[in-house]
Amino acid sequence: MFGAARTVQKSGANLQFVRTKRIRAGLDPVAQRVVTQLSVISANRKMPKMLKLSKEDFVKHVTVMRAWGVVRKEKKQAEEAQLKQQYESIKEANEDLKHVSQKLFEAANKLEIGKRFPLELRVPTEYPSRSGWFYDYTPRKL
Amino acid sequence: MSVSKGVWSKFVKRSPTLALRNKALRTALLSPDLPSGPVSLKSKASKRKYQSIEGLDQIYPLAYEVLEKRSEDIYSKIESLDKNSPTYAEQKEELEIAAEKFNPEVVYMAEYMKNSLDRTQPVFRHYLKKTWEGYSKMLLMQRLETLAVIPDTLPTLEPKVEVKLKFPHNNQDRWIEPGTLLSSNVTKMPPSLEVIEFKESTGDLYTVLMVDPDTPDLAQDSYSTTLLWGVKDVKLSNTDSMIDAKKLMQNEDCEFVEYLPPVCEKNTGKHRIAFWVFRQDGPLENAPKGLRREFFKIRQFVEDNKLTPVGAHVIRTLWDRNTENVRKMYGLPEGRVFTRERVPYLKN
Amino acid sequence: MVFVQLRQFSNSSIAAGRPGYSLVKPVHHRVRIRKQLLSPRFPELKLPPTDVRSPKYRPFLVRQDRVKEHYHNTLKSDLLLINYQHDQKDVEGPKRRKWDMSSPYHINRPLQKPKGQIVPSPTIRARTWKNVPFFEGVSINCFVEEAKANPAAAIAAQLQIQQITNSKVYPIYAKTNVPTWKLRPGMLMGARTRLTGAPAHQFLSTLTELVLPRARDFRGIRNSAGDQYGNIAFGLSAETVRLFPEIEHNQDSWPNTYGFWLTLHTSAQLDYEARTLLSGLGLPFYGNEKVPLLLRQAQGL
Amino acid sequence: MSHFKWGRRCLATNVATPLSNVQTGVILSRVPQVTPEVTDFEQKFYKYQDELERRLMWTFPRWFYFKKGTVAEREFSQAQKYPLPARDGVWFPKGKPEIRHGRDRRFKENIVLPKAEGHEKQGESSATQVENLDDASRPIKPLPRVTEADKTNNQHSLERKLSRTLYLLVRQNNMWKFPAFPVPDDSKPLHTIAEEGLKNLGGEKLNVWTVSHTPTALLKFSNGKLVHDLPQDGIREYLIRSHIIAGEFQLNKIDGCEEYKWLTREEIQQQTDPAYFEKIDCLLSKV
Repeated sequence: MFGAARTVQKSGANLQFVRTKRIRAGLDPVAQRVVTQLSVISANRKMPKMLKLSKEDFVKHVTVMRAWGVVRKEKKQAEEAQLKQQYESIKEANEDLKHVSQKLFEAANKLEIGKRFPLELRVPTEYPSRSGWFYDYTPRKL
Repeated sequence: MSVSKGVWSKFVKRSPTLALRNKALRTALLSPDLPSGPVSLKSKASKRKYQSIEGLDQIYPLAYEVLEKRSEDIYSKIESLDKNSPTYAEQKEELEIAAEKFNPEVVYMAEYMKNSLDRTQPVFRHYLKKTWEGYSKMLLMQRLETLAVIPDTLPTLEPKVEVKLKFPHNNQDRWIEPGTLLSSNVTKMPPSLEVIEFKESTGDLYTVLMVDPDTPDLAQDSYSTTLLWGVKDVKLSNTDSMIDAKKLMQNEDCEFVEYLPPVCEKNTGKHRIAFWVFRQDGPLENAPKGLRREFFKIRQFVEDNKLTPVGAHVIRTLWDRNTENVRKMYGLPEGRVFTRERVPYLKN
Repeated sequence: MVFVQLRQFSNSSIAAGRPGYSLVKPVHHRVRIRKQLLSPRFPELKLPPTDVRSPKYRPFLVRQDRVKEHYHNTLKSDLLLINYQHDQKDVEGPKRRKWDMSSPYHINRPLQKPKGQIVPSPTIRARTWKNVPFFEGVSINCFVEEAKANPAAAIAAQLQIQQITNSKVYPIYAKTNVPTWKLRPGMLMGARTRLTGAPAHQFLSTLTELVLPRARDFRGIRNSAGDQYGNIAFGLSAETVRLFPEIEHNQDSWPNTYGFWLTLHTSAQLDYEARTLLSGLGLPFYGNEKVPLLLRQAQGL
Repeated sequence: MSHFKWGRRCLATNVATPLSNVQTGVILSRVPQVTPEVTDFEQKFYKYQDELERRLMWTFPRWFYFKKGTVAEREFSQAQKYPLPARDGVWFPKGKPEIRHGRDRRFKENIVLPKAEGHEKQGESSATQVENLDDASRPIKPLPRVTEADKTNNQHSLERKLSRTLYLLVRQNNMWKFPAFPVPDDSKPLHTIAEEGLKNLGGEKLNVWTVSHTPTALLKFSNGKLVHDLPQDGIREYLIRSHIIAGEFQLNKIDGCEEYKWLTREEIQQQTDPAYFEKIDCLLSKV
């Protein structure tokens, strides 16, 4: 609780012991916390060495990235083509509906402000859920 | 075990220059990992220390297969092109580039062996052009603009070819950066030029003019242009792109104005020496042998011969203590010494 | 009155001691010069960050991005259908107007403000397969009020954002001088960051699957939130931030947490489309939704 | 004038005009429950990118997560394998280690998590041990992506092919197609008729979410066959897109429907008429 007594020399030859507050090594806990936090944010002494690939490995890396680009581009193009087909299909159906029934057409083309995906329609996970498919659904009675 | 199972390891229809000549390197690029360590690293210690990234050896064969398959598709597309179409040559070149662009061996050579590429291959020309556009082209245009070579000699330049320049003053084989200040000792002999075409070229004719637009013209109190060297009808191709003493000795008609080194007179400041390279449509007609060097009208000359500039280069020179020796060498009279005119101090 | 514009040197500038012509040197060629590439210094910094030799290089896709897959496999074609309107045409937003040149002072004058507003509105394009809205990214802005008295709080906030997002965090400094709040320009006040691509998707799925379902004070995003043009913002309280797994499992290090603002950026042209998209990514909404102003104007309502 | 109809309110007319030969079909789909299958190329690419990222990562700041002198810190430290530090007079053939905060900064950092108490022997008895679901710290054991329904190829189950989009196909008048319901007049919009029709066909215990009021495609039938140009007595079928959220589809044999199946795109290709599949192919998800 008390720090070690320190020798304080007063004017004159006689020595006196005076009790003082203990001086601890290091910073106080609040400052120490800030230092720790800064050390986590900072890159100092945590940065790895710069990556230096050999010439062969660099070319191999470039090849891998280009192959990935080619595969991704093909996928993207296929998707865009399909989406375009879907768009044309929607357009064709609506054009036809307009001639069949104006009333149905207007109902079909009502602006859907406030349209929401149901929250149950979740982003797929890597493995299936423990509860499985929810079969026991009963609609709410109004 | 080679990762290549398709078109990239067959050389029946493809040029053998698309493959690496160094066998160890070729094995390294055609195997999933590095079987005998990194070949490109020189010292034994660094070879031993080197570690590839994990997983690269797994993905590389698959990536190679994807790209090789794509290349095969493009080659079959080339086969099915209409040979009578007017754009056949262009389309073919474009597809040939696309087919070989991602070949690891080609990428390696284009990245690390720029000086020994086979320029008859469209893909190597493509990579060379990209390299040129990334640095040398911009550097040249910046120097031409800041030194006002355009518009002082010709109004503008749309560069199509890379022009490299060197002087045979010593054994060092070094290309000169545009805008460098050279001593008269360096420029005393005619230079060698390399004109690198990025299109397919089998026998185009070229004209080179070397002019000094900073010759003092006392009568007009201005400067005039002097033609230092004129070369015409030089036949160059993708394989042979040098204009040097050897080539000019063989075809003596080419040099219509003989080389005169830039010998600046004292106190005339730094002289810009511009090299202009023109691609000709046919043989040059209005360039008689022994054309007058002084008061050379370069714009008139270009117009008379219907030339279009495709490349340029610029260096600078200055009077130095060796200039008089060079003058003696070429049998020229001693140069004038210009002095600053003292203007009397006027009050108000 | 007919005003004839004559091409001549400016008289006023000569009187003021300046030349009456352009000081910009003309350029005699069409080659674009990127000056930084010509410098011989720092060759590695001239490489694009996508090049593995560049010190800035970071791999961009280290695992399957399930949010992205879900968007491309399910949401995209649904959104195309939801946003489809037959016989749709572009709606021109009010733009800056030209002066009528009735006065010589109209020459070179900046364009007039758009009618009825200060800044121009974008043109709303007809929806096709090319502009199906997608989620672009999320910005996080954490402004800590107590950092005025205790600058260490801003550092803690920076670390908190870094822990949650696993991204480089930038500090926020106060810009204005508000003496009553004891705010001075240049004070360190908090942290901000911007996430795109896979990290943004990762953050979004943490938010919608682990944090928001357990948050007591979160009802959903208000339907009136949004900047009109497809960016939706909402706030998280300090209590909710405790639910992020990075903080929840390291409680000892976090005596205080700091709430922050999130802006969800989408490529949607109007807010209601952005809300539909975000609901598909698992974000709940509540409150009344209004018909956007631009549509009301277009219909003359 | 660039006017266009933004959801203009349709005028309420009580008079319903009867329609003949108009139907509304439903593309009822079950969206993927698990992430799509990763190809070999993708998996190896991700692995390589992950290794690169680990190599370029900053060192883990362990002092922030484990306070000095705590039990957790001791356990964590004991679990790590620290690299050998460089020393004078010792030759390192693979290069001199450069150690900062216990990591050789030339390589990636390997963090080993200490095993939680009580799970140390889980490797041996995991097969027999019954999982205690209340224990939050139990080791994660994911369920298999291949389900019972996949093994028995039960095409009536909604729990088959979890990584794919499944579509509901019915055998209506001896033709495998999307279910369709007649539209008698224009008093009700298409999507309402579709929803009601599904309720009648598949039972009350069905939670279905209609994607949009807008039809996604038009199919033209004549004499039970898909045609390109519609004759006078041909049938128009407008397809409405919807997703099943919950519940079970239990077929009531009405409207000539006799059988139903939940199928993926490739299975639909095998099951249906080629002309029909060609028309609907662009509407089906490839995943």
